[in-house]
Amino acid sequence: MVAPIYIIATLLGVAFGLGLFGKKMNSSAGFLSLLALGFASFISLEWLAGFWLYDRAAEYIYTAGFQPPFSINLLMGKEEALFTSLINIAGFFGAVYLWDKLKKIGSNGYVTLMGMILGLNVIIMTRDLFNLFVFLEISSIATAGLIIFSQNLRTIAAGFKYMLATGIISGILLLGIVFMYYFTGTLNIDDFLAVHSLAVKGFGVAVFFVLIAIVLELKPFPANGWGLDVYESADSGIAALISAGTATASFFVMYKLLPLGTPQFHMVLAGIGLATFIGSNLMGLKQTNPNRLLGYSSIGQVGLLVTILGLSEFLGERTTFIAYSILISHFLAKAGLFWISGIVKRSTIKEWAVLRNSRLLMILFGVFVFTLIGFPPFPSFFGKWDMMLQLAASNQYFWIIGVLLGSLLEGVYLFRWLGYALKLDNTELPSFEVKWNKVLPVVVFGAATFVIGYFVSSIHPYAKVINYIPLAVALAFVLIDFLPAYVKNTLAILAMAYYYYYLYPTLSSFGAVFGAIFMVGGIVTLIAGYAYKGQRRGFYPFALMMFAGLIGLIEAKTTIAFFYAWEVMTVGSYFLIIRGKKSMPHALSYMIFSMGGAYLMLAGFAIASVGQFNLDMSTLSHVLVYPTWVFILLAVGFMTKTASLGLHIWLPGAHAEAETDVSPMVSAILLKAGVFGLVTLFLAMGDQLIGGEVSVIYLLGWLGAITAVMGNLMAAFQEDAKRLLAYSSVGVLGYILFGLSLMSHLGWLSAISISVTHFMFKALLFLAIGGVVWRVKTKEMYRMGGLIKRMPFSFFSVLIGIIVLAGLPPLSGFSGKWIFYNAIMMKQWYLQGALIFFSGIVAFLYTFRLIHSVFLGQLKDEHREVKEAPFWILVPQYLIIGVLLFFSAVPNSLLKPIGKIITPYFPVGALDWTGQHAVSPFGYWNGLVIFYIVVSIFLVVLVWLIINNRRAQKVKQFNIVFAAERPFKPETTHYAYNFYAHYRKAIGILVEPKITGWWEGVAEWAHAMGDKIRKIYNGDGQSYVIHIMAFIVIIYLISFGGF
Amino acid sequence: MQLFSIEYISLVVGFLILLIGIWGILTRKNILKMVIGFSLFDTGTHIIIVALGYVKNKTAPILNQPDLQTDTAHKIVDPVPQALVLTAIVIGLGVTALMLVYAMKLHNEKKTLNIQNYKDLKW
Amino acid sequence: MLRNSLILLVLLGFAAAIFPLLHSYEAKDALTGVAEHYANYGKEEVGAANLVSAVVVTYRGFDTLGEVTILFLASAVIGLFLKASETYTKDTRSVFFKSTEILVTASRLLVPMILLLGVYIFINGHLTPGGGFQGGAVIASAFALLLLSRPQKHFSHKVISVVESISGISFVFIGLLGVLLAGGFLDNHILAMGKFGTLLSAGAIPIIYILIGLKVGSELTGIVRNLKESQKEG
Amino acid sequence: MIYLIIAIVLGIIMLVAAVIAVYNKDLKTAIIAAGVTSLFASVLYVLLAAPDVALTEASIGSGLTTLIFFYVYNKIRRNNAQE
Repeated sequence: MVAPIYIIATLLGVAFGLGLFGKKMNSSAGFLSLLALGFASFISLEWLAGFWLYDRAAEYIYTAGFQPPFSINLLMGKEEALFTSLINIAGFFGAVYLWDKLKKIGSNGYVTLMGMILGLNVIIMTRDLFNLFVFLEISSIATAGLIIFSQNLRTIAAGFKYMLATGIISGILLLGIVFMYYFTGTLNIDDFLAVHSLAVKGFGVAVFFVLIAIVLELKPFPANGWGLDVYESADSGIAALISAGTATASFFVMYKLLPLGTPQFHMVLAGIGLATFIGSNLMGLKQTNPNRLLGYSSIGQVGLLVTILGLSEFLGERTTFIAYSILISHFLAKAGLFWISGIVKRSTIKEWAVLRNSRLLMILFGVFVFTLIGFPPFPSFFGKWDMMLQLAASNQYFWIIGVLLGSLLEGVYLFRWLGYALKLDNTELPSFEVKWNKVLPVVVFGAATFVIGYFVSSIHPYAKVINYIPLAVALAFVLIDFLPAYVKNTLAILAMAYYYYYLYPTLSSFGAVFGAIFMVGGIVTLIAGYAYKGQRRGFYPFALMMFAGLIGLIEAKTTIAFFYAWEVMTVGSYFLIIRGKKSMPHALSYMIFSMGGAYLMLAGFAIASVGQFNLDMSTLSHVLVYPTWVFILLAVGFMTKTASLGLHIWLPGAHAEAETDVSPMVSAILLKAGVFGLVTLFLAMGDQLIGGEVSVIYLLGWLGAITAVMGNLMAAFQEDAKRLLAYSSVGVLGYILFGLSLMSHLGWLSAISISVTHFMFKALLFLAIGGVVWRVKTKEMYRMGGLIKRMPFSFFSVLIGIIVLAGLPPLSGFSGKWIFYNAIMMKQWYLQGALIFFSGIVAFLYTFRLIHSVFLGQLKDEHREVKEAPFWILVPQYLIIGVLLFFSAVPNSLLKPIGKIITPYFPVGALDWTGQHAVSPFGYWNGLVIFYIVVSIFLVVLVWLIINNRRAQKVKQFNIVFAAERPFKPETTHYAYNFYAHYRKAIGILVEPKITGWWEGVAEWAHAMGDKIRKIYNGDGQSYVIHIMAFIVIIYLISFGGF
Repeated sequence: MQLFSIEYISLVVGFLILLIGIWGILTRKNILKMVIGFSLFDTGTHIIIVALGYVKNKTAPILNQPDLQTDTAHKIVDPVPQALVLTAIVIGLGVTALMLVYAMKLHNEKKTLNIQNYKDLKW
Repeated sequence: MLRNSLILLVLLGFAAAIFPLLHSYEAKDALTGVAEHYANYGKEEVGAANLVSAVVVTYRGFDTLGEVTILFLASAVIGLFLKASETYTKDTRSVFFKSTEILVTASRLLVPMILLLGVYIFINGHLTPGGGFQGGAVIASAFALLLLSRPQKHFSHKVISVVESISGISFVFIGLLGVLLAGGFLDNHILAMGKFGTLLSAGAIPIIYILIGLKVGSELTGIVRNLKESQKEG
Repeated sequence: MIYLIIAIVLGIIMLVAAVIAVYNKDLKTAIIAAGVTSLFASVLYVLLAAPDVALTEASIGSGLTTLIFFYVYNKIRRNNAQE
């Protein structure tokens, strides 16, 4: 073990010695500095390893040969080792990143950088308060120097503001320290902690000044304008150092001095932190400068960390885990993002589309964004989870709401930015220079997020049982992304098939049903992937990630595993959705709704875990506190995925704009994750009453019924074929929600069987229509027509699909409906039943429109040579058709097993099966007979039509009488445009996008708020100092009971 | 508490100078004036610190007289605040010098010393 | 005006916040805490007659190292600030006033004396008031005077930074010797304690103060020099 | 008692100088006033039995700081004159 004093001696010695280096020796000066920083990193990492692996005891470093408090002492403990490691690594890689710049500046540059790192090291290790002050000054002077590495008006002005602010802050700190000395006769922190109970009013005030100065160093809202200017103007490499280095060290100082504060001050601290977290992220919404945006995010994250410290009484022994996992995530991600920003060198986030020039940086950018927000598998995920659980356990709901709200706001702008980078149209993409010394640090930090994420999960008492294999497989596809698409497609199918084979014996009950939908469905839709040529980069990792998440949901035994899988699925599906050409805004709204839903779920799981001894899923069935709230939170969380009315606005765009084979994945398969969640929830918790009176499930029943009607109505008025299908999914999911809400055997039977058939017909329709769109290059139905002649196979698929969809006999949709109406009659929900019935009629309208406008009528001129849809897109369709026909002919092959699964939960009212003959209290139904009858009728009609075919008049394109269209201005005169104009007149008022408007209003309001608040940062350095002073006064008044 | 004692007067004067300094920082538009305010703020703090270390009727902590070398704790003023002030003064010089150089450079950029003309970065 | 009233309000609030500190001040009649220890044992432990020096250089020697570093950094930052964008020109104009014959002669006489005073101050730092910082500042002011009186005089940046570097490294090295030979970083017992109250006493304190004096002197001179050399724009 | 009176006088001078430093329109006077504050503070330190601090304040606080102020002030003035 190298003594920690050598960190200081090395950095200082080298810094002092650089004066001996002439101008021509800049390179050797640089190498020497790197060596020093590397050696410092080595020492601290060695200590960290010692503490971690060999359980060493913490060691004090005494200076001057005297015991504290008589001389200054330093401490190297586990925490100090961790934090100095972070600082030194940031310093080392920061220096690598800044290599060119430093070389140009010369030895003074290296000196400044090392001075900063040295200062931060000491403020972490020191146990002497005045020493802390001295080295804080060192780091802030060094920071002021680093800021002006690139000298222009902006950096100089920012640096001056920074100096003013830190000057005032350190003056106040000094005042506090000296009075603390005056009252106690010591400067040693450990001594202060011992005399804490000494309750002289003056001492309390002195401590307050010390603490408030440290709080101000952490840039609390709103006294932080100076910090933002620094982040915006400084070189990205410097901003990375400040964000990862200074903020980390200042946080540790707060952590170290925290016990000095009274419990009351801790609450004030938590309030400051939360205000900072929410305030910063709100203001970030309107920000377009990437570095300033990162500054807002950085300040916000530090605010979150301060909240954690302030709430440490409630978080208990998990405080450290929570704080560190979030801190390390922030450390890695923020440094990485600033570094990437320095490579990209664009001044608005809209220009970040250039990032597409570098696949590697794009991936890393995504990794950092997800790390920052707290998605799995990154460390902050576990931190946030534990934080919510601990807060719920201590009844701190206010803080739960605040933290989740802030996180959501942060997600909005980060994902908007990611979306811009991934998708925003940018006609000219000038490449940017990529130097190895700039990329290396980013890569290292990116890789570290995964390693540390894995490490954190392995020390988490519950996270270690999560099955990481599917996710690992998905990530492995990143490595083989260079292979041709068909190879990866085969591998993906094999992987899924193997995993299903392995998983199948363990599946039972609803897991088996949804497992089949997720995995068999996944395999079937993946087959369509063979239609893609080339490499199809970036598709397979995320497709498999989504499926990994879905599998995880079924496998989940604990709530954390469930939530983990849910988030994995969300990440995967987000990337699938955003692949579409115009998907950017839709992917963003998908992500925001998903995050919102996920946070509600997180809150729900957190409250559900209160007073429980473990996190098993079964704990949901005996929730001890606020069960109604748990139920509502979870249900709403799940319904963001099932797109129930009010939460559906992300769906149409996301599904419609997605790629041909992605639409069925996200529409037919992904939505069922929400259904699975609801099934799990309903079974575990049963019904809950609001205020002891109103049944939640009853309300959900209404919601389902209304969703069904509205979804179908909106589908009927769409011009875009894929959007029509998307809205139809909203409607069908409404049926499912309604069916589940019936809470009866038949209700569930229909809901589950509709889930299965919806997967099949929606996949079928999306693939078929997707195939058509693939060929005709448009989604507008009035631009199609007559395609039956060119695409008969697709036509047949759509025909079968809509028959099932509309619930017509003979196909299996009908069985669902028949059971459905039986169930409604039994429950006597007549009003809702009427709505459902009405929505069934509306479904006819849009299904008719779909097949009529696309396949019947006149073939467009430009489509005369159009080919049938690609073979590989047809293959899965006909597989599905085969299964559908089988289920229709032999309905009990589907219904009976499902019934069996349901019976243990809902024994009453099961169907009575005799062969294909089912009997319910309201009648009987024989699928096979109906199938035969309807097929016979159909055949008779078909034969009649064929016989009469020769008598039909062939209509030419320009025969206006028959074709009923004019060839130009198609959207106004085409008969298929605004097909249901009359209905729209009658009931169009219902489908006005009021809900969309409402959400947009919310978004606008939030943005306007953020815009307004950020006006306090008027750019005047003096105002910033006034903010600081006012902040001190206000916090003083709050802390000492003035208010 | 003795209001009319040298240390108490120093303390009050220190606080007032500190407040005058802050007032200067907060209200003067001229950057150099702000730096002057800052240096007053420093001076005030230093006076306070030294005053805190003063013990009535005791001598400086320099043991050059033999009689000071026994029972010293009752004969000298507190050396610690003085040591701290030494450090603080030097730090203050560093910070002030740096601020002044910043001010100079700012002036080079826009030929004005009014802090309100440097609002290029905001929001 | 509204702004100023608000600021006044804030300032009054701040004054009210620090008032309890003032209010709870009580005159002491003897030293307590660490100061008592320093007073009673400083003589044996450190051996410096000037207890402030004992505290500054030994007990809180680590702070002093930091302090030197701050000046060093400030000087480095100013150097990089003023150097990066400007080319050197030898500006022969004086900063304040025209250089006159009298001034030149006076400075010729004064500068060596002031330098000597500086050296005296830091060599005797452990015995009398003053020490490395004060001595260093005095030395720097001698050079500043030189610059004032003879603006055409050009100090070699090289010499300043070599002095600065060597004294800095030696400081760190002496600190490390404390780890190796005595009780810890910057322990002054690496040298004999000598007879209390004489020049060669208090172990390494005189050496350290000489180094600090040289270092502070060269750093401050560097700052002044940099300010002068950047006259191109100014 | 004589010390007390000296201290009061010093305090009043320092406060006046500080107010001048903040309020005087002429920068040169302001800088000198700030230096005066600092210089009288060093006298006060002697009264407070802190000769070390007094020496430091005199040489650094009022000496070098004022010198640097003037350096910068002159540069800025000259810079303005060049326009």
